[in-house]
Amino acid sequence: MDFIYLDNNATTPLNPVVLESMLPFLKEDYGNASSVHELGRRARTALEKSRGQIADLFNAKPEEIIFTSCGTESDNYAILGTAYLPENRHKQIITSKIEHHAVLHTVEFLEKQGYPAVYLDVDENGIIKLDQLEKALEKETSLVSIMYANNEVGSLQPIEQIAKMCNEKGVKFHTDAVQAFAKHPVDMSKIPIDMLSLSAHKIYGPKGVGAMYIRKGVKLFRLMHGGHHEKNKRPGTENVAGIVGLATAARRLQNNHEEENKRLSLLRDKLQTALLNNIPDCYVNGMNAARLANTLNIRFDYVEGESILLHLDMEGICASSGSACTSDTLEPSHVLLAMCVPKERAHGSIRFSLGETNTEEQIDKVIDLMPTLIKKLRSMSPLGHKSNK
Amino acid sequence: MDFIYLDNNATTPLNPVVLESMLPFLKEDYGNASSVHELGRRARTALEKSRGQIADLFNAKPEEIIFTSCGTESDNYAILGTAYLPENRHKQIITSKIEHHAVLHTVEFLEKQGYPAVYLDVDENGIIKLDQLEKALEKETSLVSIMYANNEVGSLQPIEQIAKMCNEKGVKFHTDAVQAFAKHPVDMSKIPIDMLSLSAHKIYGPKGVGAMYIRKGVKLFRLMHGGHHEKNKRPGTENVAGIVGLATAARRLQNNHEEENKRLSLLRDKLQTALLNNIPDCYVNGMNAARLANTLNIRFDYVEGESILLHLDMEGICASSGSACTSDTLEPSHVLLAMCVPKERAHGSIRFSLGETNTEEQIDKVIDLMPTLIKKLRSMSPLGHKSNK
Amino acid sequence: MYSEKVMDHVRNPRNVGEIKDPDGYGMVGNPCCGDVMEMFLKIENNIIVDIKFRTFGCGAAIATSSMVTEMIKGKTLEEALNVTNKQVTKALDGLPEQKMHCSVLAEQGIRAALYDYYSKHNLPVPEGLKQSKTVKCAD
Amino acid sequence: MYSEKVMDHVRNPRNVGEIKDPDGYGMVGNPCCGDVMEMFLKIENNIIVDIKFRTFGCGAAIATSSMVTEMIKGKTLEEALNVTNKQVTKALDGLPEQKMHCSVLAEQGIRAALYDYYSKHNLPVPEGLKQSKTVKCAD
Ligand SMILES: Cc1ncc(COP(=O)(O)O)c(C=O)c1O
Ligand SMILES: Cc1ncc(COP(=O)(O)O)c(C=O)c1O
Repeated sequence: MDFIYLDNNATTPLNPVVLESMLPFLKEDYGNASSVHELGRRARTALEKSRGQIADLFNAKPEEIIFTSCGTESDNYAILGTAYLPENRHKQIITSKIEHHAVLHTVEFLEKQGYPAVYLDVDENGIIKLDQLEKALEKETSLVSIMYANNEVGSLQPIEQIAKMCNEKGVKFHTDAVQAFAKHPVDMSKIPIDMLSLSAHKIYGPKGVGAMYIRKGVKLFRLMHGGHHEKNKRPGTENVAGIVGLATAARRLQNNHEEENKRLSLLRDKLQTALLNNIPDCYVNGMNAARLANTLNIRFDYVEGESILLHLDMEGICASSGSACTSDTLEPSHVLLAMCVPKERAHGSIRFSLGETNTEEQIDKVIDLMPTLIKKLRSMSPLGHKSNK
Repeated sequence: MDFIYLDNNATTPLNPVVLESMLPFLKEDYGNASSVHELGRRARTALEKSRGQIADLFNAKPEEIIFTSCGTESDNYAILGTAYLPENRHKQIITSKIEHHAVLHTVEFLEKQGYPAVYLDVDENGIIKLDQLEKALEKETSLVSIMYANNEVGSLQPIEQIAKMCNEKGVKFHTDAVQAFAKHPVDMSKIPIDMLSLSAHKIYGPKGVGAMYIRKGVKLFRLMHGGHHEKNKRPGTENVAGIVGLATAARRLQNNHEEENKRLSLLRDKLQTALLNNIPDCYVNGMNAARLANTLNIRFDYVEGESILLHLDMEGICASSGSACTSDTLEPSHVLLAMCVPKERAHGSIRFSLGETNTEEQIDKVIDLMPTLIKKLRSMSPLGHKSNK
Repeated sequence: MYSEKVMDHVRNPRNVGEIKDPDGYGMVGNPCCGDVMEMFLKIENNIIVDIKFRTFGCGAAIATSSMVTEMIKGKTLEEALNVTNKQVTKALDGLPEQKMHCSVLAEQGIRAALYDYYSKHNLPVPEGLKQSKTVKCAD
Repeated sequence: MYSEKVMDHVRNPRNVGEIKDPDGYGMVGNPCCGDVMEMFLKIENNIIVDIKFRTFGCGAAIATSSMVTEMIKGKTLEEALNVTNKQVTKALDGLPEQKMHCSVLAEQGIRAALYDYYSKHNLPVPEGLKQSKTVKCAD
């Protein structure tokens, strides 16, 4: 079956050019980057070249980049690594209600350990409220962690303003840029971000590799202990092939981001308009936010998200539901709830996240299919129509 | 240049069959294992199949296996995860002087945090002393962490006895089996190991993926926070291709380990005998230990290890030095020092670690080359011969 | 995640819809939890001669509802009362752990509809049967 | 890890060996640290006419020793005294950070050999020049 893959915020296909760049390190150049011999030096060279390439994308120094195993690890390291510094023990940490669980659960964990935590509200478009941040910053704070772009609705946060507010107060600022990296370039010489997390598998790179930007001079308490890898900040034999793939993917995307963002937003807007026009009682979550070009989070009253997904799946269409459907709770998406979407409506939300493999024909097929599908599911639903018992 | 790769304890070439098994997940089956659609389900199926395969190798249950990003992470999680449990705060931890830095530095870190730590001595063959362990266990202890096989000299520890001693005392036992996994099978229904660390890139699998065996009922304090992946024990989007590669590599090797261990030890012994016979003032570190079949750690008086390595490298021979040559210290290998090798001799140690790609012709070439090389370096050395000033 | 059987029921849910003037009717679940189920029964001579359901819920909710209707159609009321969520789950070749709660809903739906039948027809309500209610969403 | 220049000197170290009856001789370093260097000087008319070294040490030790002998051969003693480990490192296109300490040894070796020359010939020892010693390994 040919899939129509509209779940690029969950993970992306590995781009063939990226895979190509990885293959030498999965084949003949298999050395350990710490080895002194030629095979080790080749690995080291590739590693440091990749580091330089990522640094360049941020207009940063190579030594400000370290490689990790994923976005989650980067987020954990930034937050735990800051909070655990002796001078930061039990100081306040500020984040938002719409962070990815990698940030949210880490801050909640610290809160249980006795760190005061503030979870900033968002408006109905999924954008944090700067005046709330301003106020929260009046209390002594060690770290502010606000995501660059939200993974569920795509809302872009006012990162530059946040960074400057934190910087003025001397508070460290971390941003989870897993969804924005290489799509929304950041110039670190202009924006005072202290730490930034990214992950390869969201930008057509491989799974299991991430990175962190850590501004020179920013100290972190170690998360893991071992060898002297990664400037003594992250032990473990480096995943050379993965890191090369990350760098290739990042350069590819960032070099082409304007064009690709334009193409994606045209497709996304076409899908959005068609669904809104052709299906009654349907609404876009975060409609008026500055959004990632590829993201459409849309809700259909009276039907449940997963059942939509499964029916789309039968047609080879891959999308995702707003609700944390694999978690153990019955709670709908914490992001949608923070945006004040009523619970039963949050359950009926679907995320279409487009990517570089999507074509207009694919979008047209989804546009064709959705009205019938929603109608079928609504006919099965006890909600939204009076049944004659 | 055709390399003679004798650095398999640092990292191994990725076996082509293993790469083949990974490729579908680097190409068409790119889904996120948490996604509900077909591509997600394929990833999930592959993931759980791999988990089951690894569990089978241990005669364990699939839910006792979690995947991590490397051996270092597994070691850290086992040790920090045990020590940080509220009931284990500031209880004694026992390890050995010859552990990999992933274990040693983690325990040293905990020691600085106020945890009493015991570092067991080893004899001149690199085997820990059980009576010392017995004695140390008299004090209340939360965890014993002893490696299965040492990476530098290959010495195999008496794991079964250690496990039983710990078990009798109700003390948790972790073993870093990064070097032994799939080469020395472990039946978890017979040996009471509580946790075991392993890494794919030491067994012809990919870099950047590891795993842990965690016996059912053994609790760990979380190292990272985020999504509900890996039975809620390790967050982050799973590296499906890497995990499939790990499982393929492990099965391949374990199924064939007897034959391959025999082949490697014949080659290793041939090399060992020839060097001992043809080069004066040269000694095998850990000569009389039960050792990994592939490992030969040998020292040459009056010459420094790295200079040997570089000269071997010029001939396309990849080996490694006993000393931690990429670290910032001038200290020679902590393992050799623990084995009471004098410092200046520790500096002259070389590790040849063989692997599945090595042939007898390659070993013969090394045997041919070494005597001349050592002679040349000794002629350059101020040590070991009286100079007529 | 889901078994082939589950996916088959999601694709082609059996007995979906409503019965006008049902002999027994039940509605259980909570829209806030993304899970509401309606069950319609037609009963003749103590036998369930027809059964229909509607659901607002996930794949597991659809499949368990659909499966339970298949399992009790044509059965006596007593037989129907003995159907458990475990049996339903088993008939579907299992459910993911985090979806097990959905299977409870199918059992509850049947029991609510049977309660409705017994009480509307002034029959003695078997022990343990209670009127089930859907909870309104109070955000 | 090492530059091409370093590797070239490791492959073909210049001026390796010893000089019988040297005019200046120095030995620095510590075998426990895996780093010992001997320097032999032949001096005529205040000029270093020949120089040889021996080393027990890593690639960086070999390369810096070799390079420093090339740099000062044919130079006056004053010129030789002015050669710093920084210049040696630069001439080798740099060294890995953790190997920088090795470059100090080359400078020290030269200075020890010059000290030896000045003092043996009853010449005034330039300021800052001290006799360097190798430390015995005391395990
Ligand atoms: C015994 C031992 N433990 C742990 C490790 C660390 O494994 P990794 O490089 O996968 O983090 C290694 C190898 O580097 C090892 O040899
Ligand atoms: C915003 C955001 N942060 C963090 C992560 C975690 O990244 P990873 O899966 O690489 O751990 C994700 C995706 O899963 C994400 O979308």
